[in-house]
Amino acid sequence: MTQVDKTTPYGIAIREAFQYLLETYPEAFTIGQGLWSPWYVGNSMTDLDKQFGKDRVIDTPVSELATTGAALGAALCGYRPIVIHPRVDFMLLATDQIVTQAAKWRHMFGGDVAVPLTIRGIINRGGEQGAQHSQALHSWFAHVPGLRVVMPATPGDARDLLIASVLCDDPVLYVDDRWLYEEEEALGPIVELDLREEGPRRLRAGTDLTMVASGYSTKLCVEAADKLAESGASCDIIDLRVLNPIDPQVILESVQRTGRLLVVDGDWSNCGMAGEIVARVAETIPAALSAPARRVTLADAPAPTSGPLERLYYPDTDNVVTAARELLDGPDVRFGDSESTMRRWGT
Amino acid sequence: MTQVDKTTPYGIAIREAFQYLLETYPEAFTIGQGLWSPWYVGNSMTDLDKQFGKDRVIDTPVSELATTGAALGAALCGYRPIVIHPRVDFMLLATDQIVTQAAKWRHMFGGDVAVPLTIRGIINRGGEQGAQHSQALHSWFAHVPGLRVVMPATPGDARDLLIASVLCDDPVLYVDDRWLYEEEEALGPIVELDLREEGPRRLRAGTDLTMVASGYSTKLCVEAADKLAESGASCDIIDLRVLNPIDPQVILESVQRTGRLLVVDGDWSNCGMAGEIVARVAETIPAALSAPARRVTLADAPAPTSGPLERLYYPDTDNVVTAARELLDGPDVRFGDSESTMRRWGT
Amino acid sequence: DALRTMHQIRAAEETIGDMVTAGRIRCPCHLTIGQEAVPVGVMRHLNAGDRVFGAHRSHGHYLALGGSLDRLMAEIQGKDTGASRGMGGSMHLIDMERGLFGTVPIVGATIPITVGAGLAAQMDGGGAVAVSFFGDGATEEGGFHESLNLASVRQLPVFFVCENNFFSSHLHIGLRQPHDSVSRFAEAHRVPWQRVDGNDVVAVADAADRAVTAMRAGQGPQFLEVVTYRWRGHVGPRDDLDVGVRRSDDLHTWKLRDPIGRLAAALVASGVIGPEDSERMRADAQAEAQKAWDRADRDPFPADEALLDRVYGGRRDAAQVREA
Amino acid sequence: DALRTMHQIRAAEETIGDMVTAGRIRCPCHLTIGQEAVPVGVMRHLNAGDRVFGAHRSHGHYLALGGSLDRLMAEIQGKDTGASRGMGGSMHLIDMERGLFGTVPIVGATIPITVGAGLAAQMDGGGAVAVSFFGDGATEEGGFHESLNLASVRQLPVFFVCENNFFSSHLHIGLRQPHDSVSRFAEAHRVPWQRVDGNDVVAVADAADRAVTAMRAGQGPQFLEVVTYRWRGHVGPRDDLDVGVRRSDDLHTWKLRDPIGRLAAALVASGVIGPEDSERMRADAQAEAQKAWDRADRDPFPADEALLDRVYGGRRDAAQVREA
Ligand SMILES: Cc1ncc(C[n+]2csc(CCOP(=O)(O)OP(=O)(O)O)c2C)c(N)n1
Ligand SMILES: Cc1ncc(C[n+]2csc(CCOP(=O)(O)OP(=O)(O)O)c2C)c(N)n1
Ligand SMILES: [Mg+2]
Ligand SMILES: [Mg+2]
Repeated sequence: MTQVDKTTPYGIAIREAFQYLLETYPEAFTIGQGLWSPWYVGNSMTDLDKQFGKDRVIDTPVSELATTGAALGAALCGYRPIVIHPRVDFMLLATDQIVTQAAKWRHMFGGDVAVPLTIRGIINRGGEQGAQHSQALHSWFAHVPGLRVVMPATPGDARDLLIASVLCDDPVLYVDDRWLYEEEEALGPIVELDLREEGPRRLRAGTDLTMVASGYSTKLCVEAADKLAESGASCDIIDLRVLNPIDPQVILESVQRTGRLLVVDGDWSNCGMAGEIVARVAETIPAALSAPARRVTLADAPAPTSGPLERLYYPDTDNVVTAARELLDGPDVRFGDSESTMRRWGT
Repeated sequence: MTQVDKTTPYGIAIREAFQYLLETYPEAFTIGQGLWSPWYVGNSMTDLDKQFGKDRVIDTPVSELATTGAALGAALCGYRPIVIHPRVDFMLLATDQIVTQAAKWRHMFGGDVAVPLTIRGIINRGGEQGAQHSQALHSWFAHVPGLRVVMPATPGDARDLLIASVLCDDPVLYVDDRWLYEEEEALGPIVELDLREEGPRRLRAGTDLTMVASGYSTKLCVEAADKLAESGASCDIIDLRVLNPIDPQVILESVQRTGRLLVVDGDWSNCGMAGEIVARVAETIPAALSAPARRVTLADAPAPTSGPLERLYYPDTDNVVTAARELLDGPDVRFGDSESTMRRWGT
Repeated sequence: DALRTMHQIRAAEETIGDMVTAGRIRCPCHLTIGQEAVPVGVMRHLNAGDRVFGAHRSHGHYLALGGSLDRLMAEIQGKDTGASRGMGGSMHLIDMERGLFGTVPIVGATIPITVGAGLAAQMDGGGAVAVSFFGDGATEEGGFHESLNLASVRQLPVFFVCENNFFSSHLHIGLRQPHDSVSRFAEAHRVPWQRVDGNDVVAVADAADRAVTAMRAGQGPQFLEVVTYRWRGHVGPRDDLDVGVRRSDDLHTWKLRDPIGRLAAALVASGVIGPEDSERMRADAQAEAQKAWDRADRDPFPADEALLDRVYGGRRDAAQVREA
Repeated sequence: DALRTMHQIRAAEETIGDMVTAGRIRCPCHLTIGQEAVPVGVMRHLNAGDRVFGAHRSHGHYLALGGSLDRLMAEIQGKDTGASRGMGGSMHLIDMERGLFGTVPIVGATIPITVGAGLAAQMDGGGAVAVSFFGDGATEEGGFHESLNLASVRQLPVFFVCENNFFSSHLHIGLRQPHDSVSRFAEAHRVPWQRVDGNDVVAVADAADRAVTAMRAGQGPQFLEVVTYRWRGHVGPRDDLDVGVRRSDDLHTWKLRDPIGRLAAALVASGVIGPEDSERMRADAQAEAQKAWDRADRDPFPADEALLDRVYGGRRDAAQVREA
């Protein structure tokens, strides 16, 4: 984007959503660890407590379970709370309230109980923080019926999907990533989206390869696509945005055209979101695949702290480029001798 | 099996494993809710407390997190604890100890720390118990590197894989299913298996269709295969047994031969184990698929209590048969017009 | 009136127990027979706008708030006419109009949720309170302590009511905790507490009155430990004499403290009711419960669509429709 | 000796702080400067066979147990020679030979794990104890309460040591709890407790002696609240004067209670050491820390294979090999 437009960083875009929500909706409030801290959640909520008061921007004891349950209780009473977990890792202490309570409350009580609860789980990893300060696990939560899962990759989505989540009458897990906070985009005016209408979106149109990703992984795909373009490869990039419930149409239509699928995900592979996308294609249009589908995910290990290992652990743009090149240069296996493909792609 | 052999039910086979472990290994003990109860965990641990004493068979307060953490601590000190969660739903309160502690402890501390902890999570569902007494979520735990996940489908595996789990120096989540407790099998003598050598196993050899499942779903596949055999269809049935880490070879070889894949899983679909199996095939030998892969899983909803809805919610043998028939009768799409397949299979 | 409600609760549960025995109920039912004085004593001091949460043993909480007997019986049978439209059964009851905001079987789960209702009440500023009913077993869940601390530090109008019946499933509190009174936790978290005889409806009501009055006056949370005993087993109509060392002797003693019998005797003694009135109430309640059961028996089950239609709000998503 | 160890801890952490400032450390380091008396006072009464667990602020626990300074510096630099072979960094330290069984940054996580070590000690029957170090913030996690109850009801030899420095990250305890002493929780769970000045190493040691002696005698768990203050910020060398109302005044007051200065003065007064000795120890420790840092600086990082090889025990599985 050019120098002249005013652009907004992802972290600030999140703050703008809070600002809008707290100004516009008296029933909106936010609660969680670090909300009275100058640095706890990066630049995404700075001074909201000073602006809207410590009764609508509530910092808490180190009690993830009770804090999340309390937000759920307030939501049942007509409020629209956003509960903040500065790290997904900490949020896991509230698993019961998220998965066994919030996600099931409406269905369990007949379908008419509104649960306008937004849970914001921040992916905060890298920096040699290690295994307990690094987990993403959006694949986990996307697995749970009743829980909507949203993962913005751009400042615009960071702002508008947060607003849409809070205005939704279902529990929503909103997952943002500290690695995206400095990403900039020129934003239009705020739009109140109906989250039920939102789904995967084509970020870039291409013909040779379909790339599917969400959150920070989408950024990797865009960067990789730029590099690949230099060598003449054109990539169709689909940003998932809403991980549960998933609407696969855009993806299927894309693979239909490109015949090649690369899914990039900043979560683990086994039973993860990347595999889910591959499965959606294989159970609907396997014939469209002219090469084996390909996943790029975290290494199958807990996050290490040591710098060199950390660089191996997290996928980067080059990993995506390499995988894409292998896919593009790989043999067309549609009529394939799949023995050799097993050797070739089985690694 | 014939009337004459003495057969052992699944639940009793589990008890035999406990009996063997507590008799043979002084470092083995078990702790969890209901262990001093005459009925809490079905017939799978009856009177172990009377036989081995309340210091090695420990009932606990309603404190899943502390109980699981305590078992982990004892494991670090050289014991081989089996912590019991009478329902997977309750176990979720210990998510942090299982996923962020036990699964990561070895790696996080350099690789040499043994964590001989076995966590037994019992799937206890149906019977109009509803959404909070029904979850399986083995797909969740299989997603986590460092945590081995075992799911026995037969009495023999229920016994020998429990023993293998306890003798393994890594944390293992052992998931058994109350719906299998009355399944009978004639058992040979106990064998101490090395869990690292165990993986998916072919239960039945067939040529037309590959069925992959684990736990109770494997039983559904076997029953469905019998019905299908009547109409002349021959199914290759792969019982997963070990869900993490997964060794897909047996599955790939099978699909290579049959060209048709049906995965049945008693967990939800999105980011679940069924999709993972489909993805493994699609990323290695998509060309082998002569029809779209197919999943049969739980409905995309929390578990209902109402009888009629419960019957819709849980897959049964007929659902498997129907899905298999559609796969077998479906068009060969290898050269397929995949538009129509999208309409046909996209539902 | 309190007497009538206690009779209604007991009669309903005896009918339910009989139906379980008769094999006409599949869903697990946890009976509160013997503990009827607790919900009846507490609810009498609640107003419209107050919000109540319970756990797995909540038929009494539902009925004491004036919940419909028909809808309770229908819910237990999984009928579309049930309190939770057949989606929840005995362990998941709701009646928001009457202030019952939800009961669920995950032990301790509704305690932090109630704290949130207290937070909402504080923000509303209308003097409403949030009430959490839970058992002694629930005090062993960490979330209970987190909740007491959160309500205490923010001075929320949350009424923690612990029905201490000394058992969690098969285990006596003596095998689960170092001491058999749970008020010590309220003390630690600086929540004002009272401990009363849970089989004396008047004592329970007076304690609730004091607590609720203080909360409405903005004095923060309150804790009430009601000491009581369940006559039936942990789940279903059996009496679980197979568990716990002292269970059978205790059961005998506690039946002599029948909350219904005690109130009836007091009312007769003070001439408020005649000697036959209580028995008549019991018989009426019994007949009512049976009628309600039979009516529910003829109600329809939820339509198949309910399974997917009730997961999310509004009509199904594009995504869902495609799934279905 | 206690003085030397306290100097060693402080010097190590000042060096680490400087390296953070110099941008030579990326992994988060939580400094215990100002709280050195706690680990030193407690560890002196531990024997081989006792097991200790800590949290995110555990350099002091590691060093007070005699852990190698070289391996600490190497771990913080992510080197293969580190205490956790470079896999854990500052927040994940272990030295099983010396009894440090693990320190992790999930608040409260090691408390139930320590209860398990206490269970193991009880089964072993050798009179060993398990020690859990945690902060005031950790008492807000439900798992802390579950752990106290479990240790109490089973009378396990678990020593709960709470370093109450009044802060959890940026929040003063007054904003998180209704009262600023955490011993009330031990009282509630019936765990014998003591509360001492955490900046007086002698007071800490005496209290630890009493507690450990009782535990070895089979008298169940013990709780020790040590009141102290951290001089530096929550993480890194800054002093976080930007958080908490009273933080800056308090910091001034607490620096006057320097545990090292107090012990040194006492030893000089009683003629045990000369007036220059403490300063010399400080200088030596300083030099040692710098040397250790430089040595570690030259050590190798783990090989790439470590990423996958250290996930499971023994050689890789068939399954894993195929993945890799
Ligand atoms: C988290 C969780 N753990 C265990 C259970 C199994 N369970 C159901 S009810 C119950 C007993 C609870 O006892 P208490 O809280 O005293 O209630 P009471 O049954 O006495 O009314 C238990 C342990 C559960 N439902 N949820
Ligand atoms: C479960 C969890 N929640 C939140 C955090 C973030 N966090 C890291 S340290 C800390 C403060 C803990 O305070 P305290 O226990 O008093 O230890 P101190 O830092 O004072 O030594 C917090 C909240 C965490 N690491 N884990
Ligand atoms: Mg009870
Ligand atoms: Mg602190």
